[in-house]
Amino acid sequence: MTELLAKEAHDEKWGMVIDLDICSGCQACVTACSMENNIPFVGEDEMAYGRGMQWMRIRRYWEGEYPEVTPDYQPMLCQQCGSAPCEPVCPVFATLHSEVEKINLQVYNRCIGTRYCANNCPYHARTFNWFDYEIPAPMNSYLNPDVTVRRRGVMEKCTFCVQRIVKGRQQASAEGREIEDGDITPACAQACPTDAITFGNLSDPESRVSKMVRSDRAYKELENLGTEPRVTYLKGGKSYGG
Amino acid sequence: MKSSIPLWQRSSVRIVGALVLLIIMGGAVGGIYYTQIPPEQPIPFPHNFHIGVGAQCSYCHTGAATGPNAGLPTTDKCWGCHQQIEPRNDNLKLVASYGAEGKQIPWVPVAIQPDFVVFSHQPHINAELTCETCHGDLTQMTVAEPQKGQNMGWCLDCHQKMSTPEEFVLLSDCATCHY
Amino acid sequence: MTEKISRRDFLKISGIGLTSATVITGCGPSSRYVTRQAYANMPEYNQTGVSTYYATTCKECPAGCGLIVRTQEGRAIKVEGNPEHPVNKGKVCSRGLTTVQGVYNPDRITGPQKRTRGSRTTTAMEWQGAINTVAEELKNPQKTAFLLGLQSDHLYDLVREITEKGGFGKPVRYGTLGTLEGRSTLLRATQELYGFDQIPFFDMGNADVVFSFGAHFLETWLSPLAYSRGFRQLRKQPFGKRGYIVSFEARQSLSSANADEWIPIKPGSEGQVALAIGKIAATKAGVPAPAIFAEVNLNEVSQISGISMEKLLQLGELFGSDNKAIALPGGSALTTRNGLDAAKAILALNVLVENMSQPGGVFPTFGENHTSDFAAVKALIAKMNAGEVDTLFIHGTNPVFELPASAGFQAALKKVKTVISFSTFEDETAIESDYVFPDHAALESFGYQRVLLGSDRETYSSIQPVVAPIHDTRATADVLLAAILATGGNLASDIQYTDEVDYLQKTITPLIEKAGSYSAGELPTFWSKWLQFGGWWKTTSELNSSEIEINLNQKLSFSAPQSAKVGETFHLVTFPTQMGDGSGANRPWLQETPDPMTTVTWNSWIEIHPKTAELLGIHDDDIVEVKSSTSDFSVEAIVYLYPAIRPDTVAIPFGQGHTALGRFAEGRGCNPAIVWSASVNQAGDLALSDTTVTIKPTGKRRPLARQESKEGVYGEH
Amino acid sequence: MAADVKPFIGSKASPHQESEAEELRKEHLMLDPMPRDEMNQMVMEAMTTTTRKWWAWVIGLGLAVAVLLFGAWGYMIATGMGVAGIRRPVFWGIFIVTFVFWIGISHAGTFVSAILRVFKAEFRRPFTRAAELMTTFGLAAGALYPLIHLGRVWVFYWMVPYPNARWLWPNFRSALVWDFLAITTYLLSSTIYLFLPLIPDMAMARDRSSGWRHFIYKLLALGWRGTEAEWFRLRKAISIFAYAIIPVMFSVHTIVSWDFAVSTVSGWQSSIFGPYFIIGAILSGVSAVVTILYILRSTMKNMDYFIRKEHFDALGKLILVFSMAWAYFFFNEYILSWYGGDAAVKQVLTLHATGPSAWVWYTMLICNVAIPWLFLWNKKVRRTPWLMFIITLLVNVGMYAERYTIIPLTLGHQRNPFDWGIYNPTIIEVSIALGTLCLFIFLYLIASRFIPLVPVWEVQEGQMSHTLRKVGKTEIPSVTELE
Repeated sequence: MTELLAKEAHDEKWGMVIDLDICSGCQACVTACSMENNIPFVGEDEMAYGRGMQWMRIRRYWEGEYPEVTPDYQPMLCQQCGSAPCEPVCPVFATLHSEVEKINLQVYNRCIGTRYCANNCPYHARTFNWFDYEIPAPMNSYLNPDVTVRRRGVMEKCTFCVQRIVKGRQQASAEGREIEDGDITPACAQACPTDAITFGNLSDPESRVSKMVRSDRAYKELENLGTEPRVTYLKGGKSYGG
Repeated sequence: MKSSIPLWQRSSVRIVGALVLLIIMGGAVGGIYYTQIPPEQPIPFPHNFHIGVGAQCSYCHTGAATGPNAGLPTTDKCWGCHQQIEPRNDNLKLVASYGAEGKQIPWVPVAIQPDFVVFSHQPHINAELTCETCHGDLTQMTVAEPQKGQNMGWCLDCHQKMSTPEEFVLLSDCATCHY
Repeated sequence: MTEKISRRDFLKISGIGLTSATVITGCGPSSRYVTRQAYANMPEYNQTGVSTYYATTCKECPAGCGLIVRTQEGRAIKVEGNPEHPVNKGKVCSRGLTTVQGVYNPDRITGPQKRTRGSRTTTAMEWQGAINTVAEELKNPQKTAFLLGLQSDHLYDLVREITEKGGFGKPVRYGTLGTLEGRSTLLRATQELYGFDQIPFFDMGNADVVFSFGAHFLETWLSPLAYSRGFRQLRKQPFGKRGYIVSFEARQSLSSANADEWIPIKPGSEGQVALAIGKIAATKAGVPAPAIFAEVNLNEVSQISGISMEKLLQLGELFGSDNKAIALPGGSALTTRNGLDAAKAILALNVLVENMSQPGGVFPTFGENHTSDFAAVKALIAKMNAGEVDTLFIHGTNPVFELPASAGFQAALKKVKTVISFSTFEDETAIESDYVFPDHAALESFGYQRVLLGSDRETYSSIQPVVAPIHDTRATADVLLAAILATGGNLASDIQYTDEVDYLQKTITPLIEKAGSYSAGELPTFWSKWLQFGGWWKTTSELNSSEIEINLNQKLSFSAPQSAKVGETFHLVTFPTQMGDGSGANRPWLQETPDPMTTVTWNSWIEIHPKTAELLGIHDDDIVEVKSSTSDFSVEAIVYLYPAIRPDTVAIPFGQGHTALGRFAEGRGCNPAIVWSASVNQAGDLALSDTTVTIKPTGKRRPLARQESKEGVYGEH
Repeated sequence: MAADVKPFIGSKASPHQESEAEELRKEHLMLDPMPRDEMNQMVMEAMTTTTRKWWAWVIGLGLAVAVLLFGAWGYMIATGMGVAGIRRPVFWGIFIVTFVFWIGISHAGTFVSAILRVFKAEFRRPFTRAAELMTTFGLAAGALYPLIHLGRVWVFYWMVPYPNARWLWPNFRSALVWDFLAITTYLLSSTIYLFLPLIPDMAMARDRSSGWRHFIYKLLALGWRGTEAEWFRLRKAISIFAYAIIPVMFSVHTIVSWDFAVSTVSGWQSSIFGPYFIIGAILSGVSAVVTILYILRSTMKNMDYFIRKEHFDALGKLILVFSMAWAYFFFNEYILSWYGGDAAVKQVLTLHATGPSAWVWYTMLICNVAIPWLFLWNKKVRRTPWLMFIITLLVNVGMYAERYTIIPLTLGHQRNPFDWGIYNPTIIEVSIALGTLCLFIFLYLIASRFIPLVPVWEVQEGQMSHTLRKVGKTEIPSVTELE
């Protein structure tokens, strides 16, 4: 048991690849993430003031001029940086790197709400609970019991659906096997209608993500900052292949 | 200023101060006490007796080995045996009435974690921990009593004792319990 | 039957609500102990803290995607796609994901009620009374009408059986999604040109070149998840091949945004463009152009559509080259006065490149299609006005909201003696009803859905309750069956089903004999597998390459497309969003999920080209009055300066502008249906793309709740 | 005392020299000695006079603090940080701006007092106390902000290293923990530094008061009797503290600047921020000293004797110098980021000057550079207290604008334009910021009636040392030069 645990932990390094060539920008991942992770909705006024709580946002820029104009989509979520700018600035270790999953954790019950991490995140991937957001009963019935419901004053962000990772690992360990590629899927990848999001273990060179990361279309967002993101984008756009 | 007695030497001030202190301390003690007493159960279930007659914990708390929650028994489970037992006293009559009507017994769970702690029994059972490690010696209890000092340090303490330093790095990871 | 299913009891979930209180210390006395109710009869597989997954079918739109719903302690937690399901293969869209917000919506109708029309005062009823009411109304078949939604589900089949056997009029069906994509026009064109009675399956995934004439295949068109998968397949073909998409439409939709080329053509000219492309493609392929294409004047088409001759030739040659090409007839082409002929022209393109029943081509599908068109609704309205309808049953559609104001449905409704709605929400139609007998919400009910679109094989998708109903609601099928029983007489002896589940089981019994993905000896086993797998379907794809004879030697005639006066009137494009037919507007997370193109949330907007706005002196976030040029109806909408729309066109999304439907939907945005022209095309579909509007600033302003930074993206301050 | 002390210039005086001496006496406090007892009485009088107006101010400000600061803060705690105007991506707003502002203000107290003391600048003597008080109260106001801006202020103590059952410690890599420690250290040391020179004055006040005042002064005087040994130790302690507090002061504002400089935010990440912030802090602090001196002079009794035009003149020169130094750093920041060519930084800096909130940036430059440079070279301006009052107020407005530019405006325009955001402060935030200003004034008002705002013994010491002394048969001045 413990042997298995140690081995797995050394073997885990979760990563994501988003293929922008087939990402249609449809926002299903955004909704899926919100429904899985108990993300509260904030209403029109708060959304208008940039206080939406979406952990995943699809950035849309316009390229070109009419009539050759076309939107350029890029789903933006916590990049789970290997060298994360958010981590060293937290005064209480509420955001830190996990030893097992090798992702950035946000420990809600430790967070004191300095919001320093959010300022320091070059991806603006973090959202803050400005208020206690009410989900009127009985709508709170659908809240996921595996994910803490955050109260006001704490920071939150994409967790790579760590609850699913933990569950998957426990399941594999109960069945006495190792986690296989594709066992664990975060909500966004699971929903994505075009399967543009792939999730897997980067430390396994044979996993799908590892193969895709080696693609010549692969790039990482703001790589020059040295953040070592775990999310890789595959370049898309109309210039490719057509 | 006529009086030469300094403020803090006046008896009235001292009495008021002592009272305030007493109320604050008393409130704190009362609050702590309140969280530590076992809650009132619909039936004061005698754990000691049932263990005495040879019932295994997992007979009623079936989920421990297979899932996060150990679970509380249904009325059916109680009724399965108690159907054959004469309701000698009030408590047994209560069981009988719940059983006969097929109503659920609204047990109050005692060993619960706050919502920001994710706890699963399964890995702990797999690591061959016994129930009394965390739940106390139930042969000495009637209703289940909350155990004292079960804070985060207590969890970590045990994780450290049960593992090698390399494993402890993993077992002390925040995502082990918080997400 | 529901008793059998209500085996899960509810955990007291107050703990969830109290989470916030316990986050500080976790030992506040008030939240220290939670009273949990043990399961009365807990099945062995259902354990506290462990999730149970149930397969069911999404009822949010007519596509019929398979779902797996995660439940825990008797609550529906999360909707996921059914990986085995032939329509969506484990994928799910925003609408489906928010199903649980419909089930647990605080604004649901909690029990049968008698209403005062036009007001919100209600009187609670007992179900027995409700059944008696329905039974009373059913006694007069000639003067009773059914108005249903687009779903080809068990309820429609049951109602059809009832109406046929009881001598009622045919049930009328209406849904905005069908209207926006011109579904009955497409069906008519298929019947007339291809000769089969179904909306075809377009095998986009195996094609090389896709010409989409306004088909919103990534949003709502026919079966969006199936076509999204097709889109992926098209882009990710073996050996790194990547399909090419050309999209023709006046306003760039999400699908056009993902196309390789977007051709902003004049609304209404799609049919002629298709003909021109056919003519050029035939020349390129070196075959004589069939009569249907032969007579088109390329110069004229170029002029009407606004596509340069050069581009037209280039596109035509692309379509006619050796690639496997396919043409998709989408809504904006079909919902014009020339819609039927446009549909035929586009469908003829597929015949031209010989892709009928070929991989990457067009296939006939399975089962009969019972779509109904706007003409049928118009006929119903006429009957209502004539006083020929005493009782109207409405289920699964919201006509007061969805129909154009000029159709006069609301006025006609006043002439109906008894209006009975089965809506789960107090929507615009429920408010105008005498009774509401609420149906179960999507995840609480039984049923099935015949998948007619988007599946490559014959598919029945099963619907089962994944949670016990949380309110005093009852399945409409049960209500109807009980009422029929109460009515007695011939109808009761003809319709011999004890309840909804009995009807379902009897209906699916023939499937046992058919070879499907699983087999069962008898009904109970079949039934449990039916529920377990989320339906029944064939193991392999059934798209066969049978020969279909199609005659292209017919002539199409096109009248000139509706024209807009430069700078005065504008073509109005209505496009669907994640709100679908508008019933999604009460799901807070659908409201908060940004629109893919504009990133606007919680509101609707009018898209205007920046240059047009400059000419009109309109700025971003201004409120303008959008007035129909043919009627007196107008709406107010907030301006979004949208760079990807023709300057002579404006566009409004459909789905907002509710005056009812609960706290999340009411009072947001505008409903473009109000300004739609009520004229119809040759197939009887609403020619809503012919609508032209005038735009007038009101002087008011209201910032849209957008996710993008206006300053950052558009450089505005 | 006055009898045996003669101003040295006036010793062998011609009539012409007489009038010149009179001029000098008017000009320089140090040359205008007054009998010790009289001076003590003057200070005591200033301290004990409480007019109705003063009471009105105290009550008004007390109420303002209660409502504006604590009321608004309480409301924010109960409701959530959302009542402030901060949003994604501007997660820090007025709270941090005001925090940096107060910490900056608090700098000058130490600067004026400790540095001028170390360099033996004689003009410092009458206003060291006023400046030191400003430090302490500025810090008190500023130190509230790290608490105010917390999302969950009720667990603020998690930032303090203490052994606990969770086995958890603060993250010593975080600039906020350094901040927390630096500010606590500075508050502690500046309070001690305020208190040390206060002891002889407390003893003086103790001997001249009765009742509750006597009681308090007795406590604070720590039994001071004025023996040689006591004076020796006190001087030693003050001198040690004066030297020791200077590096603390430099470090504190450097660390405050590191809150920004160690981040990845383009426009913050800059090696120049340490000195830039210190210069800015001193500029705003010295200006605030002038503002306060003007107010003290015009509202308190007998203060025009202690605070003279020469002081405004001297501080005015300092402000001019620091304004130039600040401009140098400002220029540096721009030229180097332009030279460095980081597109993101360039964009941020360009947007400061051209973006929707460019007026803030221009306010900063006008108030911090244009106004001091245009006016402060002029001796007449420097010697006109009310003009100095206005100019120094404007400098502080400029410095506030500088912090506003650096914090919310920089945060709002980071690398991805899609995520840009404009920050609109809300009434709650402004109210809290005003509340701390009220708190500062309130504390100052209270203190002005509790402790001598002029360090009497230091002034007397100075006046003493500017007299002639007999060395053998010749008389030589104790201090050879007056500045």
